[in-house]
Amino acid sequence: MKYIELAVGAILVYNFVLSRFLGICPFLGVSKRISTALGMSGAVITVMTLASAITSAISRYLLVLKFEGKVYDLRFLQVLLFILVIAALVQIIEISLQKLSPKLYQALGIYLPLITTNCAVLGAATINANVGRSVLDATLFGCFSGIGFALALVLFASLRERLDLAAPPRACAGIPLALVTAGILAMAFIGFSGLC
Amino acid sequence: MDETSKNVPENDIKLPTGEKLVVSSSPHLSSPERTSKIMGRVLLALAFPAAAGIWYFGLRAAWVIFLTTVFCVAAEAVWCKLARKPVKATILDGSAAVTGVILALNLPPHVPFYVPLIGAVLAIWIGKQIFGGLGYNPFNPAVVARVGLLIALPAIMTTWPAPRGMNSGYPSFKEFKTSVDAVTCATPLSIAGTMPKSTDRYETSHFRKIDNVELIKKYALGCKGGCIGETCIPAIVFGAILLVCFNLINWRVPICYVGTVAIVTGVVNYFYPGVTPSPLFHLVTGGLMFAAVFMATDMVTCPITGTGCVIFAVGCGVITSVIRIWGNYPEGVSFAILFMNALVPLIDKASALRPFGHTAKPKEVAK
Amino acid sequence: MNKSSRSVMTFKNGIHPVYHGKELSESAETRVAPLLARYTVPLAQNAGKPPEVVVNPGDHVKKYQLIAKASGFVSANLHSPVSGTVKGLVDVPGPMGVPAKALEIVPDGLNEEMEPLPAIDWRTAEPKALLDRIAECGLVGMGGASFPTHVKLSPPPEKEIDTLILNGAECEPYLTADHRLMLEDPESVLAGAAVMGRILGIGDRVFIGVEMNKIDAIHRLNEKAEAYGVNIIPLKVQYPQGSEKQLINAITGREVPAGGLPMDAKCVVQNTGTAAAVADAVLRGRPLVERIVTVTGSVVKNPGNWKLLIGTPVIEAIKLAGGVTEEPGKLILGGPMMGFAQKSFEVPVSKNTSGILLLAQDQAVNYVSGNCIRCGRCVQGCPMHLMPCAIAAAVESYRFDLAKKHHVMDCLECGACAYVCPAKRPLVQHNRRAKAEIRRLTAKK
Amino acid sequence: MSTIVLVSVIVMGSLGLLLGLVIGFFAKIFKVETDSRVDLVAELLPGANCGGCGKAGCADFAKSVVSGENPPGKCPVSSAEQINAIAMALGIDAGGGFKKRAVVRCGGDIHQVARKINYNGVLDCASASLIAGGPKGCRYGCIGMGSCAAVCPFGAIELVNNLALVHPEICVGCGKCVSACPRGVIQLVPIESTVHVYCNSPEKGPEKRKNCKVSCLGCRKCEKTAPEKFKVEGFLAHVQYDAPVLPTEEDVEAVKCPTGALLTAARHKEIETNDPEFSVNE
Repeated sequence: MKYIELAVGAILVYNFVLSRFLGICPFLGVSKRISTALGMSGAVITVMTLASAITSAISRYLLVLKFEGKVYDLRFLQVLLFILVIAALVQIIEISLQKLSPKLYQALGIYLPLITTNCAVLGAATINANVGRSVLDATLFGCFSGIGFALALVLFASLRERLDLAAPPRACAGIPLALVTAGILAMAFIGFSGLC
Repeated sequence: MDETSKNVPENDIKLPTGEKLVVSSSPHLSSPERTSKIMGRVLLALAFPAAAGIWYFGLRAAWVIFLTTVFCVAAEAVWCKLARKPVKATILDGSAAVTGVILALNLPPHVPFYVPLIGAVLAIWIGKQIFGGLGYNPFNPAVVARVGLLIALPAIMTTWPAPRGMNSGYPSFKEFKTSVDAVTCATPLSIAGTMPKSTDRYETSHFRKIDNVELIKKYALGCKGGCIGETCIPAIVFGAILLVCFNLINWRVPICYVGTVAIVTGVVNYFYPGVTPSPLFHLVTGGLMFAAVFMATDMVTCPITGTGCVIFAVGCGVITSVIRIWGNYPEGVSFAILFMNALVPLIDKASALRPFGHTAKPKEVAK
Repeated sequence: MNKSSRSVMTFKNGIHPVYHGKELSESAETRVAPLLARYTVPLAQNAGKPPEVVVNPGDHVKKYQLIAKASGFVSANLHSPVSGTVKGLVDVPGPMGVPAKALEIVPDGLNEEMEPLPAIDWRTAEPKALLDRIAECGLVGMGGASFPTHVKLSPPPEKEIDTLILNGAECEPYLTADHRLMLEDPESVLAGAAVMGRILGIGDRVFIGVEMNKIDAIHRLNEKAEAYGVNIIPLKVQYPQGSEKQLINAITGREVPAGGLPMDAKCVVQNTGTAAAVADAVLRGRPLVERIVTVTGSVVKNPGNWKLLIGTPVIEAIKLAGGVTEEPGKLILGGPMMGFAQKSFEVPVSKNTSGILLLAQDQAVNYVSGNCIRCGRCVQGCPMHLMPCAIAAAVESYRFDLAKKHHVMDCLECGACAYVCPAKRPLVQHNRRAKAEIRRLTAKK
Repeated sequence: MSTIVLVSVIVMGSLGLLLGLVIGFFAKIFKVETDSRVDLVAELLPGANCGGCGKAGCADFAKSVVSGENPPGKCPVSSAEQINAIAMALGIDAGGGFKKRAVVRCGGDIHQVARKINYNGVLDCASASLIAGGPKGCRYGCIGMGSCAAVCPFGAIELVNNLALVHPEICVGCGKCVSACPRGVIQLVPIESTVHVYCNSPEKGPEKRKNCKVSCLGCRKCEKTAPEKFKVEGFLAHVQYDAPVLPTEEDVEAVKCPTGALLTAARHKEIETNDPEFSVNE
């Protein structure tokens, strides 16, 4: 039951993109095609899960060190360390993707290295640290958050593919229309408030 | 010989000159169906719940319906003027009026004039025209406006005046003019929402107060707090029959939507009677019936294929039930429809038809 | 088994036009047209290569004399419809709007005829001999596509054919030419069917599909069908019942695979008019020089059916029908659903002209390209189970890749979608555009 | 105090080292050979992805430039400086003479077309040309529904009086309009050329005249005046764009084209934009 709540909370109620408004940059950047959105979703889910696991381990076991009876509180390093881990993970993903799927690598372009600065990933890590989740919970939360991000991204990409065929006034075409759509999508997600 | 036979009738035969000939692609005939006719018939179907709403909530409700419709049409005209689109043709297709009436029937009966105004702008501009106008909007404009208003003006949007005859049972003609009172009441759903939930398997439901045969009869006929159009179930069902007969809505949507809500709430109610009232209660209260018939079925924002419609409606039903049972909002139809609207492109993809002749091997069916 | 008691067969989807317009001409007996002052016989009357002219300007030709010879296997002979003098090659407006070459022949009124070819006893003759006769007589599909008949009747040896279907559905509104033919000359139709069945080596699976609105024709055919071993299949009145693929589906339940031909479903489909022409060629030794044409429409004074010689200008046919009552808004060769709008009355009648239709100015559809409201009527109506609305949206945004994904290449251009569209969107034109574009792109590659 | 600094440094340092090693390991197993010059060229290219060079897009073109398949000058969009920059970066020859621009070889606007056909349907050239030969009497001229304008990535084509008009100062000669035009009216011509024959119909003179007032009659007046600059094939005059000397305004004046099909680009534009009722014969 606890994990269902965790999942519903991370995917729907507190959706990273549409409720917490984190990770907007790739949300707008790689949502033109469903195929690239799926690729990005995969990358983000991987990074978020791994990053949540490693950072929660770091924050539990490394940030408050007890050494020879003394307590070293390193929590001021939290953001720095998290970014370090995330950056390294993204680098690994990028290297592997370039080899494994050059097409997807091309399609994602600049947005792939930018996962480093995707506030959703750092946000997941920070929320885990602040709530003090166990490594397992944190990993699951990271994974669910990633799925929530993926859901929002794929939904949005499918809508944008349909909007591609629409005939909006010139002033509204492109990003303005995408932002309006994202806003309406966010309104729909408000309905889930209170589920957990 | 043929000279003479040709010359005789030549004088009184009128031959075409070809001046008026038009070339166009085949087919050269078309059905008498028109977009404006479709919208007109939808308006006709909407007249039933509208009339019921006016009957229960007095002339003030008529004023709200009138105002919202006028504002919607005006908003459409203004946008078309600014975007240099044909104003008259766009207005005459009737879609703005339909959106206006649906939105009005989704408003509480006594809203101040600016609520229809904001709603109209939200519906027509943000919900429809910004995407390019009728047909291009991925979300139902009326639902966009309703959700927007619900989020922005929660106090106004959840203040429900009591219908006439709330206490006596049925409104009478005598009361018709005197009904502009400020007595408010809660909707059955919002009462249910504020009641404590208990997951005790064997508790006899405390929902009994609001969920009993007598009350459900009253609810169904429309004597309950709520939006203008959503209260009177018989009127809505009548409208639905009309729409299905005119082939304007896919019958799968309302049936599957309502059916899913009944099943989900029924299952939950069966196992945990302290969590939610009976399915019958869910069917006759709130905007479920109205939304299932008039809002979820909007052609533009619903999947095209039959299978798609079933998926869409079941999704709407599940989300509505989940929000009603566990969510913060007492009513979830608008959110559910909005969310499922966002899924429509994906549903369309998933439920694409198998074109004729696209099988691995031709099948022998007859002979 | 009593064939007429069989339940009425049909296919899935399709539309039911509200107005059929058949009552204008269905009871009008076929009349023979008087001789005209000149005929322009178009050269390219068959799918494939146009035939080569074998006469010179100034030559005197007899009726039924060969004037152009097939220039390959997928080509058809052309014969003179009258006896007279060949004036030479002239430009005439083609049915597709592009000028076409035609032989102008001025009749001499002597009505000299060629000796008819010897009649063949089809029950005993070799299929090859029958096939050669059909090729010699210049037969093409008279339903619309005008594919040379002998080519259609000689499928590649690896294709097994077990069914021959004659298309007597005549699902197009207004047209009654096939109806009259089946009513007035059922024996020719049946004989033609039997001959083609013999060529294909099919014993008992020869069918004639007729829509239920021609119940009198069904009865007439049934009277003689037994003698020729032909089955008459009543079909539901539904458009496009007469489309090859739908007809095969309705009668046999088979689906022609996408991009395939009827022979991929072991079927050959021929028009009833073609069958009658086959009978003419084999039993009477006469080449194809005339056909029944329905001249009709709300503005035509006396709508009816005429036996017109190939090369008759349309304006002359209208004259036969008593002219018009008001200025027409549209001239259509063929039926109103799939026929081609013409801009000139000088178009000559060719072997595949089944109808000449004049519509009043306010009767013809006015495409306004309104916004698609996704009502799905086109999807419900499409006999190929496509999504015309989605294709049109893709084409309007020049997304031909998307249109291809929506299987636009399977479109029949039957017009069911555009007929039912409440926004009056020119869906068929969009589909044609997409098909042309996709063909161009694949050809480029 | 100093210990906490020390501890932080140790923690950060060791973590950094560890992650560095892991990345190094991954970089080793997923090694991809890339030519950095391709990225460099791609960066220097305009990124319009117009396809005017004949490649699928700028990235594809960059690859072909590095491999030596195409000279940088083949890019129609880049300015001379940009092309030189690419050539310098790669140390190769820039290659030139590819600069072209589009011209619509038709002067048959709504006022010049004599025979009009009532057309009803999609307002798009390619779609219209599928229906009974199109809405104008002439089957070879500009249909005037703007398929070319719709595909132009630079907005260089304008519709004036139902006739497409290329704005030469915006056009880069990518050729998208050429393939979009169902009639093949649009031609890519050398950027220096200023005189064009505004007619595309190979029909016989009188036939053309029936349809359009400003068609080329094939009278050979231009060919007689300047045979090295103009050539009449069949019934249609062509400007010899590959001739050593291109025709100029003086040539146009010398020829005195009887229908006004032979014009300078500037004059053509003036006629179409300023004076819709203009006709040379008056």
